[in-house]
Amino acid sequence: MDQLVRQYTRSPHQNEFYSEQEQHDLTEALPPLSLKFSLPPVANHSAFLRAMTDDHSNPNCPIKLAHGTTTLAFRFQGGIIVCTDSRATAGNWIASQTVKKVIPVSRLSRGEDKPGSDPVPGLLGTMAGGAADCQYWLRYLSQQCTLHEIRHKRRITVAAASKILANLTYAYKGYGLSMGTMLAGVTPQEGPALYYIDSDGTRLPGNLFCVGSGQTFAYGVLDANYRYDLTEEEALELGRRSILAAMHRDAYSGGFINLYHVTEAGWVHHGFSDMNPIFWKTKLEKGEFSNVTSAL
Amino acid sequence: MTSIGTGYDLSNSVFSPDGRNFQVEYAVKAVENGGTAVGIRCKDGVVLAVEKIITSKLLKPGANRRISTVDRHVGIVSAGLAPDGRHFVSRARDEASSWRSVYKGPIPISALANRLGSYVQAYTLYSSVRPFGVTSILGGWDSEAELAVDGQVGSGPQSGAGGKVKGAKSGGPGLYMIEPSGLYWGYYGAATGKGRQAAKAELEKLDLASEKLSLHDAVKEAARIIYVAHEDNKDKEFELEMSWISSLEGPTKGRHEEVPKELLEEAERAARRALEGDDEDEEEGAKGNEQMEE
Amino acid sequence: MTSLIDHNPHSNSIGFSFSQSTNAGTKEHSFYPYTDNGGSVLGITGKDFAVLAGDTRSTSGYNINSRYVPKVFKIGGDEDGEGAHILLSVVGFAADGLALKEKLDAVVKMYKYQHGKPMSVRACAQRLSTILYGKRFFPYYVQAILAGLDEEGKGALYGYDPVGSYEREQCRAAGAASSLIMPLLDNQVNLKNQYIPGSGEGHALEARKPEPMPRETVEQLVRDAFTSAVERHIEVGDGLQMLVITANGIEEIYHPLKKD
Amino acid sequence: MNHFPGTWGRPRDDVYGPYDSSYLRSTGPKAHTQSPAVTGTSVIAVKFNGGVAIAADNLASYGSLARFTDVKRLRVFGDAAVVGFSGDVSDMQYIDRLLESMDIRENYSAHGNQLNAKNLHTYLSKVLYKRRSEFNPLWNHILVAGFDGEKKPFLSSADLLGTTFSAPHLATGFGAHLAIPILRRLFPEERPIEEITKEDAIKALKECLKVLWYRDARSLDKYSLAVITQEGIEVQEDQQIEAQSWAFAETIKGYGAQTV
Amino acid sequence: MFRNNYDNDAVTFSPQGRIFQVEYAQEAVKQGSVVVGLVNKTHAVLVGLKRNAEELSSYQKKIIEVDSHMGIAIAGLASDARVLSNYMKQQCLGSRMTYGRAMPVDRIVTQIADRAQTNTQQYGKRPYGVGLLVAGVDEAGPHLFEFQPSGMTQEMVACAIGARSQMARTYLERNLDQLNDSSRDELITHGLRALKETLSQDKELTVDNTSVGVVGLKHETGKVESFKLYEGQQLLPLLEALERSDVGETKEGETMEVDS
Repeated sequence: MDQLVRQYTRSPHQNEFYSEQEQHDLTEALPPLSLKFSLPPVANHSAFLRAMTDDHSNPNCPIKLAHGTTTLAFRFQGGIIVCTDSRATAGNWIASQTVKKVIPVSRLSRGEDKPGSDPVPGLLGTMAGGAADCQYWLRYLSQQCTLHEIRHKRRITVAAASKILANLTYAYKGYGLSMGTMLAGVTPQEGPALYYIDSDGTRLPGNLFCVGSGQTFAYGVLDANYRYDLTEEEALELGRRSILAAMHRDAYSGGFINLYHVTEAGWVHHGFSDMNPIFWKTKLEKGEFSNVTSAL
Repeated sequence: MTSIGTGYDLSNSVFSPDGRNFQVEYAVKAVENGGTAVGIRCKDGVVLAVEKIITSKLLKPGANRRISTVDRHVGIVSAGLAPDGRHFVSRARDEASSWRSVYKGPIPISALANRLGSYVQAYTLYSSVRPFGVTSILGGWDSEAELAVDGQVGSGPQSGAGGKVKGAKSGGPGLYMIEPSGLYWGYYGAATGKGRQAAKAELEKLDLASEKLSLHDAVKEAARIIYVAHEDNKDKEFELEMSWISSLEGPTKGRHEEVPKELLEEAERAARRALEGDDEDEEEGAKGNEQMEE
Repeated sequence: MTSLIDHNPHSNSIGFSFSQSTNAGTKEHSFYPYTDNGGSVLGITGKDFAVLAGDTRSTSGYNINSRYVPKVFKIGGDEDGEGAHILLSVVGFAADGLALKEKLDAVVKMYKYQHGKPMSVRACAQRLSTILYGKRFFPYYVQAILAGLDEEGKGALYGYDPVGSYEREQCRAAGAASSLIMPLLDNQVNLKNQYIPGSGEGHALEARKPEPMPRETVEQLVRDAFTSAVERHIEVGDGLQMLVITANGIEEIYHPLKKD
Repeated sequence: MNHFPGTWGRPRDDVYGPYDSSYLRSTGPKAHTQSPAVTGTSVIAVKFNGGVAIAADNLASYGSLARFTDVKRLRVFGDAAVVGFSGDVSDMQYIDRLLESMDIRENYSAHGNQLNAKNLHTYLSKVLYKRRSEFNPLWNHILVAGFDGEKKPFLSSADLLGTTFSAPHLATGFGAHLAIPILRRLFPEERPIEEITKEDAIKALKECLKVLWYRDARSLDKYSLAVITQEGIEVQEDQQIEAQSWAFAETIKGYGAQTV
Repeated sequence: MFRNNYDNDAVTFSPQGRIFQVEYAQEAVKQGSVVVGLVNKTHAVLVGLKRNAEELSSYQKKIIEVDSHMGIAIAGLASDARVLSNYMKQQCLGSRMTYGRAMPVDRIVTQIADRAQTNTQQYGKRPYGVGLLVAGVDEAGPHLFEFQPSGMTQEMVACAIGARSQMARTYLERNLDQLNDSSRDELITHGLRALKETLSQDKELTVDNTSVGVVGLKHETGKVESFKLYEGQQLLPLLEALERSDVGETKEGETMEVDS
């Protein structure tokens, strides 16, 4: 009988508009973070996406996505330093100079990132590659982390959180996502833990990572001066200096230096500071960047 | 009743030892409680009429329609459970629309009756559903108009669409009644609902088979028959609703439409007169009709 | 739709001449699903207001389709925009923009019906981001700007990329002439590279700090930005539609622009 | 994802294959089933005081072949609107069937709440947009003429991508290049439509059709013209372009009969 | 107790042609607290009595906005009402998105009625246990529909459903003549008085236990006056108006007594 009722024929004409399910999806207000993505109805959808959005292969591609660039993080005896620039580019266009590339994870109600001395519990994620990819997936991750906290009554480990993210990116491998992110956190089980996850599905634990188009410049400074037993003061300065090098030499990096220190109590924000005065201070007071003239 | 307590009447799709499907018979009972509905088929059109019992003073007058349009050229009126009637109409609309999408033309009334008969019959076959609690009268006019070429690309063959023979007869009225069992017949005059016996008696007097009755007269007869059928139920007030479908040359141009207000009121007046005066006034009523025709 | 057609007893035997969407994936495609309808939009916030403005020209290629196609929409109101408390501007492919606007509008309305209160701008901004990201692999060809008043009654403005990365900002320009307008805003609103005269010598010069601007100044700035952009960009012109949202509601202002 | 600094974050050729720009092509060799076969050319329409006039010629071309010379590209919807089609004729027939089934559905009950031209345009643009999102476009550019909910003359357009815009006068296809300038000259957009009489509008359309017949190789000198006013819809089919003068062609090389 | 064999499911007719399950579902409606609906030439009003489970618990929701032109009042199972109201909200939004028009009231009522009917004809489903009063405006003016679990819907001039609703209906029938020509405010007062009739001796209408929903057409413009829900303190002026009219009524009665 069900067969018969289902056979309830509406002619194809009448179905030219939304089905009940589609209508439901359209107006459903509840689950905003989902894994439901519409794909272009072509045989090779990632090639289509690339043709539309790859601003490097084709600078005239129609849809230019915002990309974030240089980020770095490293472990040291006092926790983890996370430091980024703040520039987002869409093709050659600087889409923004004020991007917050450090994204708090495992706290759903994200407050405004005001610099303050009180540590805020949680992990930090960084944004390099597609800005939207990072924002979306890190938000998705923080939802999962919060659920984990609620279910298991303790904070998620960085290892577990990074695995969730890596599983996701691996599932979408080949779809055309672009993200290189680091997860940093200090948990009682792990101590300071730092993972690198990218859109190929790679997941690596490590001492230090630089990610993004300015990574080589940052690595140069960071590798040269890195020691595990840096003091907090030294570590913050090293993070700042490494990003400064990348901002100086990499055209896709610039803007403000965004600096965080993660400890077991949580993360502390050490400013979102304009690179320009810092650059001149570094040059004039320390005598670095001697390639640049300081004459006005 | 012999059926009760036998256990054979508790489920659809079960025969009793004497070969009856009691659930279907019970569904017919639901129909017999509904307001009377009649349909009259005449040479130049079809009239549908229904008696709507006013159950509450709070009902909005004239608003709750019981006759539905299925396609431009078809209407349906049902007696019985009104929600079932709507389900039935909705299916009819789907069938008509599906026919159009396949054959690019209006569904013939006979084909629609056939499909709906099958549909209703299917609801007597399974224990997971119940039969329809309605008997529906289906009236329409098979259009004799030439079908426009789809989307009007090209004008088609010059001698009539599809090379049709000139003067060949096509089109015409159709009136069918579909019962809860899925059974359907074509009719000249059909009646169902509470007052069906009286209505049928009146319909038989009209000699519809000879196709002498005009559409305008049929409207008046239909109104009168509803009034006659209502006699047994006099304590309740009712509203008369009527619709009609004429040929392309007729007043509705092949479409199913409500009977215009003036004509409806005139028919009601005539019906009341006919009832009050009974025999002697019947002539007067007939006179009225003649005047109307002029 | 697919399942319904499959059950249609006639569609198999007859076979329509037009293709059904059921067997997508095997077709060849030369079809390009986007176009650019030009135009520019711009938003600036103040202490207790936000301004969102756009030109009203619609182009395709070198053709001017129409001189009045608004790009700034009210979100969450009835048909006339009555009761709306959020503004959205979309620029790029107009049909995508309209689809996006309607989707967001539906979401905001549903939110109100279900929660009995209007959606906050912050929540709406996040929701818009996820809507955009839902089309990550078949993006909306739009740059969106969302504006409203935040919980404290301050002007709030969010800028988006086509797939939903977003940021709260003081001001943002998007669309064809964004490269003409944004530098002006950097200079006039964010006071980039402006220093307080006499505050120091050489690198010790103190930078000027951006402060919220009064509404008259902002409106004048918006007009200046567009009249200038019209001079130098072919896809911008005809009219300037400016929507100002304050605690008292939304005000719409129209200024003619050059029609050449 | 590419990790090489210069192209950091972009797709890698060995994963995604080489960059394929064929997706970007909006025009090109017609080797695919996705492009139109039998097509109609321009539709033009003008609003006037108390109504809208719309016209299209009666030709459907198969490439350069004038295939059907008696095609009615203006379709009447109920007593509310006229839809003018340019583009693929089979898709036009499909939309025509769509309109018919919708008209029947709308008339199930005869008590108010009929779709007006504006509603119809909204619906058609959604259908077009949905089909473009399925990469299975209805290859048409349509104009919808009629009245909106406030009984004001309504004229709006929708194309195969779902882009919509409206203006006091509109033209599709070649008409966008040839007719629009004429119409803009006759009826500048600043001029209120109340100053345009029905006769002005019809005369202008006839003028435009003539110019199109002179210059558009895919046009015909037989046309249909519909006028929508509050009184109803008048459709004149099988009209002939009058007072043709080909004198201008004699001096144009390659146009007339010159051999050198 | 006599065990009725024919009332186990909704797919069995009794020998009299009744479906007991459906009739039982109608009883569930009578368990719900009373709601009243009424219309005049321009407005439709819903009035509901809210119950609270205990002294300290909150009051249930009786009136729900479905779209800016429509609202419903419920009596019976609230969860069934939620399912139906969500469906209605979606359909109304869908109509706005697809056609750009408000859903005509009779259509949405027919749609939910069809859903309800399906539940009475198939095994494994149960009829909805809720009755609705649907009030809305469309092109044809204000409407009030009664919806019953059987799938029966009727357009009414005034109606009351729920516990002790007979008193309200009696009041409405007595005052039927006045309703049509009453003003918006008078109509609300009539609704409240009908509601008051149903109260038991010791009960009063208060700002806590009353809900009022109004939708209509604005007098001057004929445009839709969006659905407005009055709850809590917003009710004060309405209840005061009720009191004043009560006083007026009794005074009139008194003077008449004196006269006689």
